Amino acid sequence: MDLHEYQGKELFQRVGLRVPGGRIAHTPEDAERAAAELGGGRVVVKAQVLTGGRGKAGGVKVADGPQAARQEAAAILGMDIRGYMVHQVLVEEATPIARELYAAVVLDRGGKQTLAMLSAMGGMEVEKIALMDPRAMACVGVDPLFGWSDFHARRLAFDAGLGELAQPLGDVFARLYRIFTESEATLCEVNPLVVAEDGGLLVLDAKVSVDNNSLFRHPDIAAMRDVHSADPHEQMAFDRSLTYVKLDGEVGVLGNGAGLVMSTLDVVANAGGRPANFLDVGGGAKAEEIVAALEVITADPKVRSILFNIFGGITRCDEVARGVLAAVGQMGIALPIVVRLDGTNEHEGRAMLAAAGVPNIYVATTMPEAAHRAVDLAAATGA
Amino acid sequence: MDLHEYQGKELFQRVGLRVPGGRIAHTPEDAERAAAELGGGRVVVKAQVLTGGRGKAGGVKVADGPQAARQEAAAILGMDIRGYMVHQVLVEEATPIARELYAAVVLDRGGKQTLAMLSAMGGMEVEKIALMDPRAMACVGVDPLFGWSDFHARRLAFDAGLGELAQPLGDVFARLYRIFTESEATLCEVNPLVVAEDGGLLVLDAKVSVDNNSLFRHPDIAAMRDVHSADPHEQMAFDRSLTYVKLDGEVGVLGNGAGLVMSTLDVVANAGGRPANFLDVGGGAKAEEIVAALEVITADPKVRSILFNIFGGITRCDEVARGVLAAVGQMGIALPIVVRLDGTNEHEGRAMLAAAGVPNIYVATTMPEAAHRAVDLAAATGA
Amino acid sequence: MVDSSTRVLVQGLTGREGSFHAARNRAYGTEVVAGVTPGKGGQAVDGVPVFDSVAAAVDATGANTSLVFVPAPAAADSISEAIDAGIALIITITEGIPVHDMLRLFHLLARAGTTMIGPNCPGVISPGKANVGIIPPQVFRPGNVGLVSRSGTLTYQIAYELTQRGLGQSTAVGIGGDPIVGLPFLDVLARFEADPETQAVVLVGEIGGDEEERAAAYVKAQMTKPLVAYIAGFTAPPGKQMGHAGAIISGASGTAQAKKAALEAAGIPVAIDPTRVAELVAEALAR
Amino acid sequence: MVDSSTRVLVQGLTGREGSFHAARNRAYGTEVVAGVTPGKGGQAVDGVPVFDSVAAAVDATGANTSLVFVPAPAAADSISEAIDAGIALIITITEGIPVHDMLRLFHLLARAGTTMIGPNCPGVISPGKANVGIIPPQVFRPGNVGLVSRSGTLTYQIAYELTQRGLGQSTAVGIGGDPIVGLPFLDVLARFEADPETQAVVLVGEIGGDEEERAAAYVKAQMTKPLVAYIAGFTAPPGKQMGHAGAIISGASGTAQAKKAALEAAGIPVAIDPTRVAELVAEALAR
Repeated sequence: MDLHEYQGKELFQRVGLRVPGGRIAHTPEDAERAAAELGGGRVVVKAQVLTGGRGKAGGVKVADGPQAARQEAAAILGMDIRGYMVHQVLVEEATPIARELYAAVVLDRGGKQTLAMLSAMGGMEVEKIALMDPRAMACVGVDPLFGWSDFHARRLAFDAGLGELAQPLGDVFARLYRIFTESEATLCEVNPLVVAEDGGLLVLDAKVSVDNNSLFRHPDIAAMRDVHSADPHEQMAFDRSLTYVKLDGEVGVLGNGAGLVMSTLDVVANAGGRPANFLDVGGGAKAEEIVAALEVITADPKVRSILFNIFGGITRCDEVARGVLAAVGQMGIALPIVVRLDGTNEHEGRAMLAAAGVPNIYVATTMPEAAHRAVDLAAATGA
Repeated sequence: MDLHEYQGKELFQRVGLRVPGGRIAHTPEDAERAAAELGGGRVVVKAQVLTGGRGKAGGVKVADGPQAARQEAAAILGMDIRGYMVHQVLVEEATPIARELYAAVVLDRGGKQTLAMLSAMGGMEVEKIALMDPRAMACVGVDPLFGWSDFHARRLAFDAGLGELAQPLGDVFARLYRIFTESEATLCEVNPLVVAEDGGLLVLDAKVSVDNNSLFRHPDIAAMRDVHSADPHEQMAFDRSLTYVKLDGEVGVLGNGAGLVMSTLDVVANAGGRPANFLDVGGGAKAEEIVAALEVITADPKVRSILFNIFGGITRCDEVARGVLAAVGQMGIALPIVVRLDGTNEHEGRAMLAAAGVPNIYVATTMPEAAHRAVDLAAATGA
Repeated sequence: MVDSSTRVLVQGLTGREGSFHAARNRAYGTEVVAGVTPGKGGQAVDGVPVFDSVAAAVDATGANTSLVFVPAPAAADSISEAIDAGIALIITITEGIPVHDMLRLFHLLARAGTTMIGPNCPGVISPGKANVGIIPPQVFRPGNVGLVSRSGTLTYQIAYELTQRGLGQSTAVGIGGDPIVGLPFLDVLARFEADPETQAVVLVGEIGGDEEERAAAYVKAQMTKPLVAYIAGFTAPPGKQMGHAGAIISGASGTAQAKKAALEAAGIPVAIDPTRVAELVAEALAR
Repeated sequence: MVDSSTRVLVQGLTGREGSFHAARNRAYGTEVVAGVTPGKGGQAVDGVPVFDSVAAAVDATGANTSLVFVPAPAAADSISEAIDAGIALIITITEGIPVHDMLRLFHLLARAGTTMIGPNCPGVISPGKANVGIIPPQVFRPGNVGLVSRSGTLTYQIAYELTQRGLGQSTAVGIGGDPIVGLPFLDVLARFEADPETQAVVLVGEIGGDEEERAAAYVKAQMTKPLVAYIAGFTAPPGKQMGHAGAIISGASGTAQAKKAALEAAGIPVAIDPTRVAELVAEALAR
């Protein structure tokens, strides 16, 4: 789960990292009040969206005082940044900056360790730093069992050419590593980490991703989930406990098992179509589970046909066929539905679907055949 | 460093372990007031001394109310228990006990791990439990890098035949392990851990030893050092930053290096004498260090002769000889002092001592020779 | 990896999933010798004795393999208990284990020399010998193709395609769909390379991480047996988790395109769909 | 263990102890190639270059052995830095390292396959070859007796007694006086057993722990070379720490009597005093 900048800064503050004074605002009036509360001086108004590039999109503005903050907030709130609507802005004291650095602690899944990173080229995206000069990014791996030790930060500081800041960087990284492990994050990025005019280190932007699987242990972080900025279809699926990802094609896809569904999307693309979504119904063969899934898929107006791809393992194909017929009967869907069944009791399942004689249910045997059928039907429906 | 019962309980309370309500008292009046503050009901008055066996020595008494508490405290305060004077008592609410268990977390230096232990035979000394039935003590090793996991407590509970208490014991052990690591203890023993009448688990006695080398990180625990109950000679040595252990013989021993001094004690014993102390002056050859060491040794009235055993390594024997002569000259000690010098510049050192002609300084070459001389001189002086 | 010497202990046997799949595994001929559920020691499930701790179960039954169905919040504890009790092979079906738990367990496993398959995996089957986990055995047949995959149903689909073509399987291993798993691809490939019953290998990968790339490097350097690969997720957008916790493209890394390129650079054919996998295996074995 | 291929890096070279002993080690012919003191990179001490990190020092100088003088509060950090940088042998002189730090470091060392001697030890000398640590080399002579000890001055005393009798030493290792040390007795004994230059071994133990008992078991089972032991602390009372953090009798365990009994049961003669050690070695070598 990705956190907003202000939420990440909240976590960082808990472990004593220094962040500029700030307030969250949902309306221009809020923003004006926030700027006044912050002393009435110069502030920065920052769009809170779960995507990058907000600066280029005009989502970050400096404002000289409450009045100006109100105007900037009015311009930013409601903005669409890379498909994300801005619902809230962070109003923050403007900070005189002597120097910008990059600091991060990330999960290194390949190395089975935690990676701490530091660069003197702060403010730039990490990919750009890597492209410009890979040596500009100092990295050090941390053994997950032994944990953080002061030398990690010293190595980063000296390798990044920031030896004179070894002491304060050591302090920042120890805290960053602590919040990374305590909140079970997969990413804690501070970009830029600024050297303030008083020589102190200050978190100017925060990017935190937390492991979804750990949220049961962190109700405070789980509560940070922003339901407003989620895609409405994804939110609908989330409410039904379905594993769903919105794409932008016309063939709705559902199936059992994440790998099989991903493969189905690819087969649809191979057949010349574009999948509308990823949806894993799991082992579910019961009518109500299929109804819930079809409700989410059909809520997307772009969907023109549906491909239901099932491999019968422990769940038998005839049980699945029964569930599909019940669900479709119950919902009265008019869109064409291609059902591909393979595996245990496949013949019985296909026979049941054929015998039911539902006009918009098409039965297929192989995945490529099913995909072609669904793509053709989508084209026909869309016409 | 060993902690008093009440100090150990203080640590345990910090991590949420349940202990009976209690107050520390230094006078019978204190004890009466404490008992009143605890509700005026039945209390237990317990001598706080850094040794075992206080119960048999009469240092633990039940008192029915403040008046009785005052009387019991009057009897216990000032008591000598195994050589330790009682300066303070713990006045504690009496607890109705359903069952007594033994629980401990200890450093297992041989196994390079932490050992958690549990027995249903609480209240008895751990050595006695082991003698009666080694299987009565359930043990589980904990990997210091991975740390505590719930299964450790489950194994202890089921192995000790206390499966029905697996849940509350799991809670107690997780906290006990936490305070063990957080306070860098070498021993956290709860004996007895009692099952109270309400089914809860309660720490009735606490024995905690903390690693001396870690005290720089734990000023709160370092402050728990009880200067009153230390041996006065050991306290004197502690104040002078000397490594000193009081024994009860008549030959004062000092030397450079812990191993060499321990060996010197044995050689004195082999020669038929009894060492009065262990004292390591380290690499020190300077007169003021030797003066400080001799002050501590001569403060013990039992000492009849002194054996100064030096191996000249990086410190040369002639430097040491110079230091000894200066110190003895400065202090004007009348006791016979046998100086054994070996190693670098030994001949020069011995020659210097001989040339100085101090009547009570005797020079020896080998350790056995020196020990016999010191033992003979002690016998002659004592006569 | 699993055969007649495998003596399975089920952690979480008394749960719905545990008892259901343990019964299926037994029906396939797998030796399921014990269950562990704290507090239920002394009970039995379908005649399989239940113990309070893994250590007690190992002592009493000589179990050497643990099958873990314990729910995610308690799974790391159960796995560390199995490691501590000296279990040689742990197969963890549980989905949703926090990645920081797995990060620490990975190193605990390495220290103890314990092999773990999973988590979030379907298990291991050696058709005709033993089945440990939730794999539906009816679509598998004994044979000489080794199968290793990050996905469950996709594995079954591919096994089914192989079986339909008359290509049986020596062993199929689901390594699990999480970002960090106990036994990555390349360790399984090394076991297939050493296994005399395996003549060809199918690797089924998906987006996320770099285990496929590591496997490609291993194959190029050390593997002599023919390998066919399949990668799922060419149409997956960056930054979205596609069902499996591990199936996510981070920045420019972990894409299906990059994995395909790495595999092909190592001389490994990459099939365009599951059906094509079976065809390529047949071609490889015919050579 | 140390010889002409040993390239020493000194952690804490710029301190008083570090610079003093590094100079002595160099005077003995030991290759001291680098020092590490964070923030002092680029400086030099008696011509030895100083680096900001162990990794940088290793890169620049090929150092393979680290000699640690860093004060106790920062020592664990320095040792873990040396392990991380791939140093093969760490010799830690520092006294007073918290035992919980060492408990964790012991396992970190094992995982990395790094050997550490100490802490709270005088170091290692191979007379005539190299001296790494604070051992006064003038009382040692090249020869064929291996010496391993938990104590510093007692080691020198015994080496001196050996030298006086014309018995030179192959290598002397001070393993350190702390409760947990990196390399226990039995590992050093195994190295002496394998070392062609060692014909007899002296083991110098003291009260506390059970490393002498473990060594006795190893000697009985696997050692062919003659061994002579000495144990200090027969007159030490229980519960009192005799100088070394590790020299303490806990309850009934760790007594000199128990150690003597275990060694004698393994057929190892235990000398009554340091002088007698040399006599017993002479007798053993004469056989």
